[in-house]
Amino acid sequence: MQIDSVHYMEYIAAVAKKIEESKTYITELDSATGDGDHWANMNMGFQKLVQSRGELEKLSISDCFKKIGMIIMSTVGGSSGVLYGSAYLKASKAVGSAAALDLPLLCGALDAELQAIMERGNARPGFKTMIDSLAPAVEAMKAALARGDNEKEVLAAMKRGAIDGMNSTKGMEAVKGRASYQTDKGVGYLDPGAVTMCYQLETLADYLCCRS
Amino acid sequence: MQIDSVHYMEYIAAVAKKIEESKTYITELDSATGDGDHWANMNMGFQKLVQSRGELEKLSISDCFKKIGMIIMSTVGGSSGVLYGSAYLKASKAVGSAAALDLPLLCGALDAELQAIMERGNARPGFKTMIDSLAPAVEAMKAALARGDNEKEVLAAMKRGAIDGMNSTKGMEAVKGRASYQTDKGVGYLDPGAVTMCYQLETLADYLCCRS
Amino acid sequence: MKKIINNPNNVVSDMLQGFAAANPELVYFPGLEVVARKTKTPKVGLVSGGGSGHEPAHAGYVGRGMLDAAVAGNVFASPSPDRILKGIQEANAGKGVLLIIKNYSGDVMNFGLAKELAEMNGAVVDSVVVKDDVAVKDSTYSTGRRGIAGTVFVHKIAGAAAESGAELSEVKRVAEKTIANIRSMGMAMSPCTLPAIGKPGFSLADDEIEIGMGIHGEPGIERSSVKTAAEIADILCSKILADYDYSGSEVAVLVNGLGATPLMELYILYGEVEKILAAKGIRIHKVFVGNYMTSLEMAGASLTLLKLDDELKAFLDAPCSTPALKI
Amino acid sequence: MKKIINNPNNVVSDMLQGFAAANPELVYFPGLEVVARKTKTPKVGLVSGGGSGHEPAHAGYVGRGMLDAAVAGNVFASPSPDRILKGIQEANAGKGVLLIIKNYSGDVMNFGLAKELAEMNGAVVDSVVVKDDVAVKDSTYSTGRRGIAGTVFVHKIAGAAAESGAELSEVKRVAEKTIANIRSMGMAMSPCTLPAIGKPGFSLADDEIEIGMGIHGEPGIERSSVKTAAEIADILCSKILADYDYSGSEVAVLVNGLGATPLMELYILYGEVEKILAAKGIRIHKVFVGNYMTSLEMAGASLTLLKLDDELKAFLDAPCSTPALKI
Ligand SMILES: Nc1ncnc2c1ncn2[C@@H]1O[C@H](COP(=O)(O)OP(=O)(O)O)[C@@H](O)[C@H]1O
Ligand SMILES: Nc1ncnc2c1ncn2[C@@H]1O[C@H](COP(=O)(O)OP(=O)(O)O)[C@@H](O)[C@H]1O
Ligand SMILES: [Mg+2]
Ligand SMILES: [Mg+2]
Ligand SMILES: [Mg+2]
Ligand SMILES: [Mg+2]
Repeated sequence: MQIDSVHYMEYIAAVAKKIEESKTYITELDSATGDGDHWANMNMGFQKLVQSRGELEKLSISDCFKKIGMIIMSTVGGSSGVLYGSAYLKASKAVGSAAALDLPLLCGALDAELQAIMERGNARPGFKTMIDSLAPAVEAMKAALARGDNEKEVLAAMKRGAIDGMNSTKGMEAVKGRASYQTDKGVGYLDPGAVTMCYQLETLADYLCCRS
Repeated sequence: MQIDSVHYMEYIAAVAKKIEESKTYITELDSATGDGDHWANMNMGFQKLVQSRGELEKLSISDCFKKIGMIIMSTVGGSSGVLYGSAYLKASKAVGSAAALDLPLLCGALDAELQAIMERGNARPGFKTMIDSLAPAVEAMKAALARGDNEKEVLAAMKRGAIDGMNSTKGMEAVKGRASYQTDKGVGYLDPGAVTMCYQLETLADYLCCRS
Repeated sequence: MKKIINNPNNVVSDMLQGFAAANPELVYFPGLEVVARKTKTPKVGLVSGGGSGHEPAHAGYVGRGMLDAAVAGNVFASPSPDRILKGIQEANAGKGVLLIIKNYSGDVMNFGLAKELAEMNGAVVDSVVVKDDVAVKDSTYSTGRRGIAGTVFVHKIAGAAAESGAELSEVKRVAEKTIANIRSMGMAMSPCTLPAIGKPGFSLADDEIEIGMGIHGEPGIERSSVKTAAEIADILCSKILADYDYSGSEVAVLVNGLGATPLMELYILYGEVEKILAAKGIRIHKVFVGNYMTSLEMAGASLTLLKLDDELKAFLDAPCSTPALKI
Repeated sequence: MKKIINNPNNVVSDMLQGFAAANPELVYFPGLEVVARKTKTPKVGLVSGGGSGHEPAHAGYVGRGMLDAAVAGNVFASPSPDRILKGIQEANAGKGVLLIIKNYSGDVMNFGLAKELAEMNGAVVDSVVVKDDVAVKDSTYSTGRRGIAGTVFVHKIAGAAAESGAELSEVKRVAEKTIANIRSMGMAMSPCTLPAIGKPGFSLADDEIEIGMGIHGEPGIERSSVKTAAEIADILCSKILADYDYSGSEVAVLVNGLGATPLMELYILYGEVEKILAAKGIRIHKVFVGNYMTSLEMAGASLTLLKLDDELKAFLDAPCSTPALKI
């Protein structure tokens, strides 16, 4: 399959809708283990992306990612803003001059995002962050591609990895981020950033499945 | 009957108890039409009088009134403190060198209190204040004495006047004091100062009745 | 009741003892609850005070360029004459003393009696009464308008006049001119709790605010549903501008917090007030935004306008150094 | 939610627009939410900032003797790198810029990226990270201690150092010495509500307080029943004194209100703190009592101790003139 900026922004619009609807749940998670603003931050950013859709659709996929990164960085703020911003800027480099993405290229973009987030956050899998949903998703996708699975299987594997990874944060002790201030390090709660990361990966997989 | 400082302080102790028990009611009245501190002010003052009882009992009735006035003035504060303070200072002058009070002298003392409060507060009967309980009580007592009623009747008349006067404040519009800030001038509520004034006059009448 | 206090009946002395410890340049007289400057200068003395619960008023305004002594009563209760007398004595440097009184019958009566007592002792004492709250009808017959946040402007300007060496009659004239040029009005969003009582004196529904409420929780003009900052600014400005003609003049503005309202909201409110005044061609010379005259932990704010002329402007801008205000 | 605001999503820009109108000596850049001094002087530039909701921090500390620029994020959310970059540009007078960062991963990451971007543009930028909250265990592996009210001392002292003409490395050394000598701890009695959310982030029972809570409502050390001012002072002092040895030294003390706690309570709390420190032979050089680093309308307070030496004392006492602090 071929994913260009028009397709990508269609997916972004779907994520924005999903995030907008999850206000109470995400806010409760960040209130329980952080400062309660994660939903407000993310929602502001994705609403802004939707408003800029017309303009973003016209760009090359690389420039589209770059612009997404800059918009998220400046409108989301907080930890997630700079992390997603850095992620998309690195993804923009990773996809280079490709006119559109096939799954291997998409996997490379997601991997670039993962590396960027780990560097910027100076964090690793297991720290109870968004990384714990993204990392296993990328791993699973790589493995599926290596196995030569078909597109639906690759996307399903990626989605599974994201969901399992998100759920795994429930038992984790936070090392970075506000949850690390909790006496119990937030054990027993999902990490809000991992949940919103999972929403994005899930939505991406579903969106692409329907198209292929 | 003869009322000396020992008797008077016994009466003060009875009032202090009655005021202490009326916290909720008096506070609600002053909250509804004023700033809610009338009970706190009065209670602090009367508790202080009770603590000074031993010392006050030893004084002549005139000095006893003077000291009561000074204690109330400095511990009660607010409007009622300076009003009762002025009242007792004038009463102290009124009773002069008398060793003890009979009812005519007591009536003169109460009348002196009334004049002092009206001067200091630059207020008259009908302004929805403590005056509206004291003034009719003094009037009724004067009339009863003039009629030559017996002691019980004189005290009963004084008490009636105080109670009727207190109740009359419910329908009045406040002219002075915080209740005057109300759009409806506090109509429909008893004036807290009139209520605590009535408590004192009532208690005085009852106390003296039992003794005569 | 959740308050950072010890014994609810000792909040005033506990507070002033901490205040004195934090402000060694001032002297505190326990029991009389008077705060005064440590060193007297040969000038007209300024004394203010009133019930406690309005912090930083009034002790916070004692210092060079403002008050010489502040007298504290119990929470929301006027201080007694003996306390005020002590304040007058501390402020008296032989040039006479001016009392700045907020218009509440308790304050008027207690300061009035203290003035008489001081005069018996040979002191020269005069007084002015601040009545700036347009939420209450003005009147000579009844108690009339309450004195609220505008009082801080009187402290500042009379203080500068006294510091400049002006005589008592001069300082009084300037203070009265200031009072005549001040109008204020407030609004509240939550009640406050007297420590000695332990329960709020009134209640407001979750979606309810009260326009025109006094700084002791005295009733205002009307209760209404929650409003935007723009609507609140419009209501307060309209009421004030309808009561006094500020058009074309230069003003000082005070957006005062009642205690529990964060600075963020006060600045948002000022932003709206500024737009309204600008549209009316009223020039803003100086702005004060913060908690200057509070009502314990009440949420809400008040707006004060002061019309300036060259004399008042000079005194308002003159330097002052007090715990609560430095210029 | 009862707040004096207009659109809950515009509180930061609405606030700063009002702030700028009230403080004409400062310049405000809408959209980037940066507040800076109008006139640059040839000195090291100081930039701080962070999420909004901590007013007067940080814009209130911009001015002579303190910051050159403050960068505001959304409520409780770190500002983005592009905003911080603008702050750096405004503060840069060619002598280098020091960033004063509170230790939250969001702030550290955003200021870190902004620093890189500024350096790409050829600016000389260095940074210090404030981590004074002893309620959190110190750590290099995890995010570690939060930066809270003690940050104001860093603004003041680094600001005075910069104003004195010291070079970037010098200003950084002084700032880091200050940070090393600061410990803070807070307690909260009521939650706060993010305007964009409309409901409190947590709840406390009527008789419950939380010891060690952070300025964004992050969890503290323990919840307990309501305590007296003396007990609270004892808990905060013990925690701080156990973490750093102030015995025999001279200190500056900050009793900071979180937003909804009246000055009366803060002074009562300071009174108790003063007794404890005096008993321990700790000499108090300077005291600050008020709302310096708030958490929207949270009720509660924090205590900060700063150990002074002659150098820090001189910089702390040096004059400064900002909307929120004048010395
Ligand atoms: N150092 C870090 N590395 C990776 N992810 C992080 C880091 N710090 C925080 N996060 C992620 O960011 C989320 C919180 O984002 P958000 O609430 O928007 O910012 P903030 O924590 O500054 O309020 C956390 O749930 C976590 O997933
Ligand atoms: N000018 C006045 N003349 C007579 N009585 C007054 C006057 N002003 C107030 N009072 C009385 O004082 C009472 C209120 O006393 P208190 O609450 O202790 O003082 P404050 O009104 O200053 O809070 C009122 O209920 C009224 O009876
Ligand atoms: Mg958060
Ligand atoms: Mg009262
Ligand atoms: Mg009162
Ligand atoms: Mg945040």
